[in-house]
Amino acid sequence: MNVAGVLVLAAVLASIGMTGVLVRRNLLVMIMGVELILTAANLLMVAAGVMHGQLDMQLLVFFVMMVAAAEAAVGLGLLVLLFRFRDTISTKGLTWLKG
Amino acid sequence: MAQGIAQWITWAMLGLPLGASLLIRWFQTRWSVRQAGWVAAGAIGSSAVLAMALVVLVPQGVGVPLWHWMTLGEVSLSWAVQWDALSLMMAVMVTVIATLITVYAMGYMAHDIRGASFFALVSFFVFWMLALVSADSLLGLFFGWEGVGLCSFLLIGFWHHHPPNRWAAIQAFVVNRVGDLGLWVALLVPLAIQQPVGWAALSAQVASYPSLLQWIVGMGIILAVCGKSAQGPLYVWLPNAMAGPTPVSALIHAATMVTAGVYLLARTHMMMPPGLQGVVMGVGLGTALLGGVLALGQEDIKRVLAFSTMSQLGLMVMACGIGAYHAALFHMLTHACFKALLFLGAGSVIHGLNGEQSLARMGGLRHRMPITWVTVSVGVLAMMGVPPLSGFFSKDAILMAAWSHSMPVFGLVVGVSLLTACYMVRWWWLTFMGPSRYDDVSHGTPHESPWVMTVPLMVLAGLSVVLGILNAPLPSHAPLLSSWLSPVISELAGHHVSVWLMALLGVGIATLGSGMGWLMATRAPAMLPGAGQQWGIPWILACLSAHPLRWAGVLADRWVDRGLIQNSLTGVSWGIQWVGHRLRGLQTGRLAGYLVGWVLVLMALLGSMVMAW
Amino acid sequence: MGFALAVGMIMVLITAVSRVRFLQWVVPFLAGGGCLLVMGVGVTMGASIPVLLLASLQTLLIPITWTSPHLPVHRRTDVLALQLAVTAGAIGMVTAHDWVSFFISLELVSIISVVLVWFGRRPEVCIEAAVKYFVMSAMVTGVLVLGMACVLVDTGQMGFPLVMGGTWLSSVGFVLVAVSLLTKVGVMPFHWWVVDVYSVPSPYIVAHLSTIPKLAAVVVLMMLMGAAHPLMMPLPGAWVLIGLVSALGGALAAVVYTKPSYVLAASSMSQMGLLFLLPATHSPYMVEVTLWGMAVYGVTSVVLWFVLDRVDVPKGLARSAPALMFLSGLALLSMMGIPPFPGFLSKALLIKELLWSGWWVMLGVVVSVLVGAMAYIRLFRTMITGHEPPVQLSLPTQWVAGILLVVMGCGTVYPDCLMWPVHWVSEHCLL
Amino acid sequence: MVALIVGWIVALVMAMVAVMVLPLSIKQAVRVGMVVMWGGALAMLGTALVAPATLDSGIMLPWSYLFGVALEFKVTGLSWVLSLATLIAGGILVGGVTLPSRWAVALLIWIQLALLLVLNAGDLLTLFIGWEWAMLPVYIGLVTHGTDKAKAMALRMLMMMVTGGVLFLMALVMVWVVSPSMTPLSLSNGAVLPPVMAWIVGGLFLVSFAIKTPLFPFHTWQAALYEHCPSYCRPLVMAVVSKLGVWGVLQVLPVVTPGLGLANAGGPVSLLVWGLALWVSLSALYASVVAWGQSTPIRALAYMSMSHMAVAFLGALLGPSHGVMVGLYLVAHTVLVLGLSMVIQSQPNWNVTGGLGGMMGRSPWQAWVLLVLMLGFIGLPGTVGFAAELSVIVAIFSSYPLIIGGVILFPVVMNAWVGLRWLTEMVWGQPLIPVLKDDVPSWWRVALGALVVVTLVGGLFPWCLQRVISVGLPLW
Repeated sequence: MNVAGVLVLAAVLASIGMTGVLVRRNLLVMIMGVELILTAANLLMVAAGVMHGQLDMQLLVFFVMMVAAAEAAVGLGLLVLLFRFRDTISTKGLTWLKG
Repeated sequence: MAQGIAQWITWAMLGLPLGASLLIRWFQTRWSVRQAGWVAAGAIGSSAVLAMALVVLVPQGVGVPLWHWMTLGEVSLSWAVQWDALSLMMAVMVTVIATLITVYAMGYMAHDIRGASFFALVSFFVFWMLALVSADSLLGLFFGWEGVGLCSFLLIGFWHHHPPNRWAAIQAFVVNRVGDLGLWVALLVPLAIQQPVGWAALSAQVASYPSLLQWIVGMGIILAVCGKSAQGPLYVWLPNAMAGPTPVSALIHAATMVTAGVYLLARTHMMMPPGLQGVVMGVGLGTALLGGVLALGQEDIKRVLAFSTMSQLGLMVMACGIGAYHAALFHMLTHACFKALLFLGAGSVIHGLNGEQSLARMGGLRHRMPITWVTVSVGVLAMMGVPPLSGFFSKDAILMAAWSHSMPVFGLVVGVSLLTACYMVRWWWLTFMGPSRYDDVSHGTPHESPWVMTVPLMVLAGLSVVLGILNAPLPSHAPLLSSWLSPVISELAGHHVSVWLMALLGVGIATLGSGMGWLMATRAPAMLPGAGQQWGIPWILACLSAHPLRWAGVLADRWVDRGLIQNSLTGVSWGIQWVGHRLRGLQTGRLAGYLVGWVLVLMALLGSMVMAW
Repeated sequence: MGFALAVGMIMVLITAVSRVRFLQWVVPFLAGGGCLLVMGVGVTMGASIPVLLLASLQTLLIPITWTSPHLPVHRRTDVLALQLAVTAGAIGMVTAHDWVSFFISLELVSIISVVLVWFGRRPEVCIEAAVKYFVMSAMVTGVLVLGMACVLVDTGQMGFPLVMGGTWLSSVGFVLVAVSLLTKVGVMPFHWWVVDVYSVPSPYIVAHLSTIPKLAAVVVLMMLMGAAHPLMMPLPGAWVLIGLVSALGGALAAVVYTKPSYVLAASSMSQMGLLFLLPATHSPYMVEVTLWGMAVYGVTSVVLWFVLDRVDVPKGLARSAPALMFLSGLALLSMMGIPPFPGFLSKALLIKELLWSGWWVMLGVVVSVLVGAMAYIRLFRTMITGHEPPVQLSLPTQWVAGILLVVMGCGTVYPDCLMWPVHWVSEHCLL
Repeated sequence: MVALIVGWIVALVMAMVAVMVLPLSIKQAVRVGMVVMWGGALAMLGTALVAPATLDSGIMLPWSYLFGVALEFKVTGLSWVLSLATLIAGGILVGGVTLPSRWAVALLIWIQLALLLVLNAGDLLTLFIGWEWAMLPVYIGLVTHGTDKAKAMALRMLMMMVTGGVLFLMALVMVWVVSPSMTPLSLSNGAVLPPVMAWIVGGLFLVSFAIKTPLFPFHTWQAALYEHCPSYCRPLVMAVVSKLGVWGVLQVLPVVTPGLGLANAGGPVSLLVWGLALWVSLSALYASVVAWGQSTPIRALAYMSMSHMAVAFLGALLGPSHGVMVGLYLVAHTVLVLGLSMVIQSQPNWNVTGGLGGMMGRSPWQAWVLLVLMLGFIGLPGTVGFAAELSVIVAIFSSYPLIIGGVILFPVVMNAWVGLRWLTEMVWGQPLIPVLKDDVPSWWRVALGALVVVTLVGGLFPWCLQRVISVGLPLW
């Protein structure tokens, strides 16, 4: 199969997600960006499984998804809390903590 | 046998003054001046007797080991006393004169509340002086050398409530320390190479050194002599040392301590490379002339004597420089007598005038204090070298040596003796003769001193008269002192000059000089402007040595220690904190900034990988 | 690796069960027993020393957490459960034998750490710290998974120990994994979460977060660097540089901070950088030295956070609580590297190992040690100066202080009693 | 003896912890301190009398088998004398100076045990432990009981110390690589450092010792420390702690880098040796000059003793064969500075410029003590100061060229000048405050008198000091 294509696609996905995390201030969107990165990784793993003809890599994909779900849960919980405290889910003004 | 006795005598001789000083120091608050004085005089007098006993018992000398001191590496140093003609002569001179002066001081210090401690210090000084002259090595001599320096320091500052006296004491000690540098070198070079025992061995060893080392040792000794005997530029402390009580000036700064330099020269005459003899002579002559000239311009009754002491010491050093050690020592002996006499006379005058020291307010005292006048006059004559007094013989010996050395030296020595006669007569005239310039109101009626003061004067006068016999070139037999000393110090070349011619010369010099002195005293007392300040010589010397050092200390402390170094240290810590604050500033609290920074570093890492390929 | 995770889960379950009131007092003992069990099993079954280290640290932390005055009673079991879960994850990390278990346990650690940050005094600040920490760790997770995926694509090898051989892709993957681990450790250029997480939650939480996850990540890094070093070869200098930057920068920042928690945060960056130096230089004896350094770091920081947990202001500690002053003085002197305290040995050994890896590394280490000493001295001075009224220490506090004192004392008087296992493991077990 | 000393170190540790942690009253704390210090002194004296042979003994305590480190202790006559002096002085200070709090007692005990560690160390590691410990209590005392200026200079002082300590540590580690036991003996016998490394290690040690001694330009901390140090530990710091640098040179340097002290080394090495000798002697000269610019006697004393210590440094560089001479120097200097600092700081407003004077009227007894000790300090014959100075300077003269000797001799004059200046100002000067008779406790008089006796006896019969000191020397 064409690894290069998969790689490129994954790279594109990952960079889109990364960019999203970097440029957006909305916590929700940032979580989405992270999910995108994870998706890219999942894609790669599936490809790897196909390449090497093993299933356990695709097994790993499910673990990743599980972890992503857990992270999303925690993240959304935080999001709710943040909204409760500050009436916004933007991370823009979060600058109380300085060095 | 003689050894054993000598050992006991040595212990007693050194121990008595030391014990006396400790005893007096202990009882100083309870004893009166008289009691303390008698204890001191008794101790010193008995050690004088012991010294003479040694002369009789072991005229040719004996070595007495004392105790083991310490070991340096493999070298073992120990104390020992070496009695020979030289040290015995010094010991007798020191103890006898010290006894007389102690007796005198009982009167002079009578009105001083702390007079008792004065006697403690005096006998302490005698102890150190005996240690100095009796030592058998440079190390032991160094002990006494520093000890007498310490006593001189303490006695000059005896009246320390007066700040200038404190200053004078420090100056005396520090200038002597400068001289001691030389003695350190002369002491350390043989020690560092291999320590010999005894003077002869030391001289032999130093004589075997390469010439450079010989010169270093010799220069060191000369420097030490300059410090202790107020020669050359290091003379500056002696006039200021007159701040001490007059008996101290007589004992330490005229008769005994300052002659230690001449003694050192005589001791180490074998070590002095021939090339340096010229330096010794030059230093001596220069100092003699300078002192003589400066003595002409002094207004203080004691400073005149101080400068004359300096000049006479210069004569002795010069004599050593031309190899006339016997003459030098002989002159030291006689000079000790009549200079002590003159100082004590001056002291008696000061005592009679309630502490007045300026020649300008004296005069006509011969009626008020006849004994002082007579005895001092004897001293003056002796010093002028009027035959047949002691000074005549000793000075003649030096003159003859100079004659047999070279004409210019001879001429200069003649000049020095002219100056001597001149300033002595001026001093004598301004003090005792002529109209009286003191007023009874401020000075009280001048009175003759008590007998404790006058008796020593008379004794010293007698000694100054007769002492010339010791080394008089009698037709019957060889001079006594020289023949005694010759085993220790090799005899110099016989002088082929007629004694009588020299005598005539001496008389001529005395008369001429005294005439000049009389003229100065009567017609132009205020001659030699600025001589009182010694023409700024001390100031120049200080600007060359002390002031730069002092300023270097202050400025280095201010600019280097508290300035450069301190600031650089603070700068380092400041820089550290600056960087820390910058780093701290990175923690802006903005999440986006964190993320971007994180990603950038990651990119940089990957980029560096790409570069590495 | 399985049993460690299992034991961890058992502990979690026990604590969860213990909602029953009367069981509450049993919980710490059960949990501590669980940790001791882990240790015992580990020793007998020859588990790796990191397990022992983490388990013993957790044993120390249980009473600290349990007796903390900042922890409301009804929250004790929750916090303990979460901490034990983190520890279980950490144990899983260091005992993982393939990517799956490694990834899962890592995530266990990081996600629950985010939750733990919540346990602080001021919720509005806690939420900020938690959000930031969460976003960063989430992105780190993403990068980690990316790296894993790259490696898998390249080699297709699931299990550890990693067999080398691979193309640029797996190097990239390893770099990504290493970077994400460095972030977990909190080494300087990737340190952005550290200050928040140290300064916001209650000290008993920080005592846990600043030791166990970091040490676990250091261990994994060590394994990674040891195994995958050939693949990292293109940029060995970069790793050393990162270590030095962290060591120096952390010390420099610690000098200017004034709040103790900030100082400790910055100094932990510095120490982590120093710890990372040996794996970075891939020096032969790195295992023993690094593990000893980890142990010292763990104990000393647990001690300091314990003290900060018990007294509100460290100023004037010498007068307010001499015993705690003595304890924290030992810890600070040890961090300064004053002999014969444990920190001295770790620094000396570190320098000894780095002796041949370039003068600039030596220079950096020495300077960072100096500057760090400056920071600790300032903390020390605030503790010994000032007149505070004496505080009465509660009985449990005294007990815990005594235990910690014993540990520090053993490490000082006879380091071997802590070092034998290290030695033994480095001889018998492969990491 | 060595077992006794090690045991006593442990006892001191326990006493220190007790005084720190237990809620003792200051009276009890003082009692504890005096017991441990004078008890230790008595025990050491008794052991020396009963079993003089044990004056030269060593012991090795394993510390960590894994890292192959052990703590070795080695007692020699010199270390015995210095340890005894330290303990006695500590007892005097605990009992004789008014202490601000019980922490002061703990700090004094701390200094004591650090010094005992350094003085009786048998290997570099033990030496290093004491080395690092010696300055910490001083720092703590400065920041807890010192003035604001003291707090300000304390950090700078400690940073100098820590810098020196880190250099020491690096050198130590390099030695460790070569000889695991880290004893000078092993270095001198078997494991010889490779030449390049020997020079690196030597350089590190040199700078570390130079900071401690101190030599120019690392010296600015010393005078400030002496000035601001709380008075209960000042005499100890001035008398003993200031010897550590030379002590380190004496113990370590010549054996680690034998080339450093050899005047007859050839080639570029000899240039280096000359440079080193010149540096040391010039810093002696510099210190003696700067001593004049000081405004208080303690600061002047600091600079004078700095120049003295530089001389001793140069002597110690010459190696084991001159150990006895340098040892005598250290002992003499310890005794003299101890007495001087005790007398000076016991005077009213001693730290105010021009505030001194009138001692002869106020307390003649202390004035005479001051006189004797100061004269000994400026090396007047008849005092132990002269014997020590002579022995070291002879060693320098016999090994170095005359020019170095000349430079070394210059401070002799300078110190005399400065010393006499302060002596006269204190003893003879006019008192700033109305003269009042002081009441020194009788045992304080006894202590000072004992110091005077040591000064004079050591000056007239230095061989007895030498006999004690030379036990177990040279070390290798």
